[in-house]
Amino acid sequence: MSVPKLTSAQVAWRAAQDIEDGAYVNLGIGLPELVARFQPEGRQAVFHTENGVLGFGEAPATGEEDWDLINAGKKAITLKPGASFFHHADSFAMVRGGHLDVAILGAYQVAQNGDLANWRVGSKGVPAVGGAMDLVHGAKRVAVVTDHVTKDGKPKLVEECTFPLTGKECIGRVYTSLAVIDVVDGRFVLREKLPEITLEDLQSLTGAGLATPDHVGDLVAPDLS
Amino acid sequence: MSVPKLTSAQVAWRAAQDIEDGAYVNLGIGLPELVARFQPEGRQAVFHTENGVLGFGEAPATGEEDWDLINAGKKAITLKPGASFFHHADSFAMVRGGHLDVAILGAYQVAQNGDLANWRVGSKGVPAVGGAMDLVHGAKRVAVVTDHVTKDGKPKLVEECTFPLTGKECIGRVYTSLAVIDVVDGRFVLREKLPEITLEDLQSLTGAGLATPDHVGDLVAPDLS
Amino acid sequence: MDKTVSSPEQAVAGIENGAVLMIGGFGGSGAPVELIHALVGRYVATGSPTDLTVVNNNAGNGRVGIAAMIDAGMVAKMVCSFPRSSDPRAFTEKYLADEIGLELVPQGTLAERIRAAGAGIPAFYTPTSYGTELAEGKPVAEFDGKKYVQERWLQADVAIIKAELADTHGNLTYRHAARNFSPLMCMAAGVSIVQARKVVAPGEIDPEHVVTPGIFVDAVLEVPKPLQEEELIRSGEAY
Amino acid sequence: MDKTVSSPEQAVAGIENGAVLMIGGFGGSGAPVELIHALVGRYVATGSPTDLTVVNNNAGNGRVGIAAMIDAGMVAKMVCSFPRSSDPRAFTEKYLADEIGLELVPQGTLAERIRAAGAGIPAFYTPTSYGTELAEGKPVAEFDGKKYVQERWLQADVAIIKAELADTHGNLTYRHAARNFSPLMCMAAGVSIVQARKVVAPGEIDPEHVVTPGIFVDAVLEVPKPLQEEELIRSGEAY
Repeated sequence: MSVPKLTSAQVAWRAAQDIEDGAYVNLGIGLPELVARFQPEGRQAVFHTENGVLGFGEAPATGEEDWDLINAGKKAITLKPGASFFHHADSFAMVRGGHLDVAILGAYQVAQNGDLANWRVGSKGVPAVGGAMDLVHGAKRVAVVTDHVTKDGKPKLVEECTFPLTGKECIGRVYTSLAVIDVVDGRFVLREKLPEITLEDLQSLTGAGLATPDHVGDLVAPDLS
Repeated sequence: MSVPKLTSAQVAWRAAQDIEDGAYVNLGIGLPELVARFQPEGRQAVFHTENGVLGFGEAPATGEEDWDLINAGKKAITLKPGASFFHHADSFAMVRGGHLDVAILGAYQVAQNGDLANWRVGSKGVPAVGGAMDLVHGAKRVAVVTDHVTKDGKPKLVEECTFPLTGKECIGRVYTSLAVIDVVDGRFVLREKLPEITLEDLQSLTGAGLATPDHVGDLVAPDLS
Repeated sequence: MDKTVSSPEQAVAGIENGAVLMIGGFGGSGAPVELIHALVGRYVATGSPTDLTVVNNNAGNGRVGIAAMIDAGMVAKMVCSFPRSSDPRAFTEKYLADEIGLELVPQGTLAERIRAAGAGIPAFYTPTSYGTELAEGKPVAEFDGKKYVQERWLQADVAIIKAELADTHGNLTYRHAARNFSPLMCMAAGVSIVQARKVVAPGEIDPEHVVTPGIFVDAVLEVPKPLQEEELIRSGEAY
Repeated sequence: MDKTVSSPEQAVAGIENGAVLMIGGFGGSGAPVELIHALVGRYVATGSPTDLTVVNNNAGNGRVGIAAMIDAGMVAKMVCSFPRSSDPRAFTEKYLADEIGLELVPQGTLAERIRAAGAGIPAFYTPTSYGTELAEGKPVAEFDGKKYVQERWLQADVAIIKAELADTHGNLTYRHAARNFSPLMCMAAGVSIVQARKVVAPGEIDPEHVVTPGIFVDAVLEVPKPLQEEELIRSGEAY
């Protein structure tokens, strides 16, 4: 089945629309990082990175990097006015203490009860967890941005995660390439979907039941290519 | 019985002789504060105060006080080169984490097992504890400076404290107006005594048995009046 | 993204009856006198906020600051380590008349409980107070052969704080030993209200020198020549 | 009261076989390359120190720093949150060959365990990792209706740290995000050994700007033009 879908940039754009002015935000490594590019006009979010910087901005030009000024993904960053440095315990106090307004993470799987698996797909190789397990308990709102299905077409939204968990009952909203879905009382509730896809087709690409309230919005993103 | 005894300044002087060069030291409010005056020539201790200053010096001249620059006793202080400010959690991390070399406190009672009572004598009035309960667990070496007996002649060194405890088994050495006494394996061991007082008289002023090793030194302090 | 407010009255307008209120300062150093007095003024004028639980190392001195709050009758309970200082009359009178509550907490435990709340740590173990009456009723556990007392985080609805510099994002520095509990209280409170001697634009505080990052701060008020509580007490001032 | 030492070799001379060693840095920012290489040099020349447990957020990259320690064979175990970075070959090879141990700790828990050791807190509760395989075997407790995992402090024999400024009393500042775990590690280690870009006289660092007070520092070495690990890795350097 070939279906229309949002690009990664469009998924990130959609997630960015929900970030209020003045919000303190942590973006996971990879796709979530794209969210920073799409802050709506007139709104200013403050970005946190686990290794001890608040208020960082874009990457510097190539050749201009200062490698003591990096984010949690070890990429070079710049500072915005009002930035601050702090040590790791203070940084994770911000996370664990619920001071972040929003954390946006990637996912291997999200279960209908809000469980997230995003750190490990099996028992082989070198395991690595980083700050993911802290971030899922860290923000007032924890959301996921992800393709709706895996590369080989399997659902990422499932009844129960089969991959090792990052956290239990921690995800509130999932922005996918096809839909915006909330986790409410142990089940997925559809908020928006691509107008081009039928409810039936969306359900067939989702590994758990989708509750559909009376109003399901259209998920429409601008052309960002 | 009238006995010779050291002045408060002399007790403080004696305690100061045991503070090594470069030691980080916290001095309790009152008599212990006097210890700072008697640092031996050529040695430099760094003084910590619970409210967040390391490396403070003498009181400023009257009229020169800056009331944002005080110690835990709320007295005005000055800074020495190499001082630093920090918040209360870091200050008590220094204490509780065992980073201080020496803490010197006052006492109502010290028991032969090292229990200390120094914060409250009864159940009347407004109780106040401050940092005493932290300091007794805080330093590599916790010592007491005190008169050997109470104002009405009762022993302060006892078999068991009758006043509410500040901490259990926390005191290593007691500098009194008559003697220097260590706590070793649950009993008092006499290290030094005033040459003018007999062992029998000292024992009669002490509320628990004094073990006397082969060598008991003379407690001799200079005239500091 | 501008956290500045324009008056002490506006700054404290949202504090509700029954709130747990952390107030920065150790003795007079770091006491946010203007904010406290605005709160007392509001109570005197409107009867609100009352029934407050106040967290501070001490319990007020003389007739200003926290002592003025206690005298006014708006404080139901103090949480502190040392409710006796140079002139603790206000608290002592009410305490002995059984008109105010007291939770006595060792100073380091008080600091750590506040930090724990800010850091999302609901409980921790400390050697402090083990075997004393202040540990009665608390869980005890042994680690590596030594006994420790379990302590819980201490959360607050609001913190009111005195800073030296603030930027409009809420990044703060403090002055000397006036730092004390304030950075911890900003972390532990749902809403942190700050008076600063000077409010500057973002970027005017070196990112390396920020003590409290703005994420912990909600409102910033410039009070250019702040009263120093110890000086007020020494000159016998009353609110 | 002068904590300066005169060479990297002298600085690391006291580290013993079997030591638990905390090494500052997050990726290449804050990695004390000169001290690490002096330690590798000592091991290559003398066979000691070996059997080390190394605590760092990562597990080395490329062929310098911690990766060089692992390649040399002196590391028995890594304690870290993310042992995969841009070029984790050294660790990966030994791990897959079962020649090196790994204790995997969530990043925030790692930071808090290190701080706890420095602060005399033997154990604390965190929501992090609850219900995951990294919490298996750890005590769980419920507070206010929510489940938390009990974590223990993480102590070290020695910390080796990169700072920006140091004074001879050991007061430190850091450069940008090179701060990361270093202030915590200085608190948690029995002995903290620091390389600083510049060593100044006491008083030359503003007391308000000190990040790590000297009480947490034992030895200070001036390394005026320190190598930056990320730059070494990007230029393909090997120790």
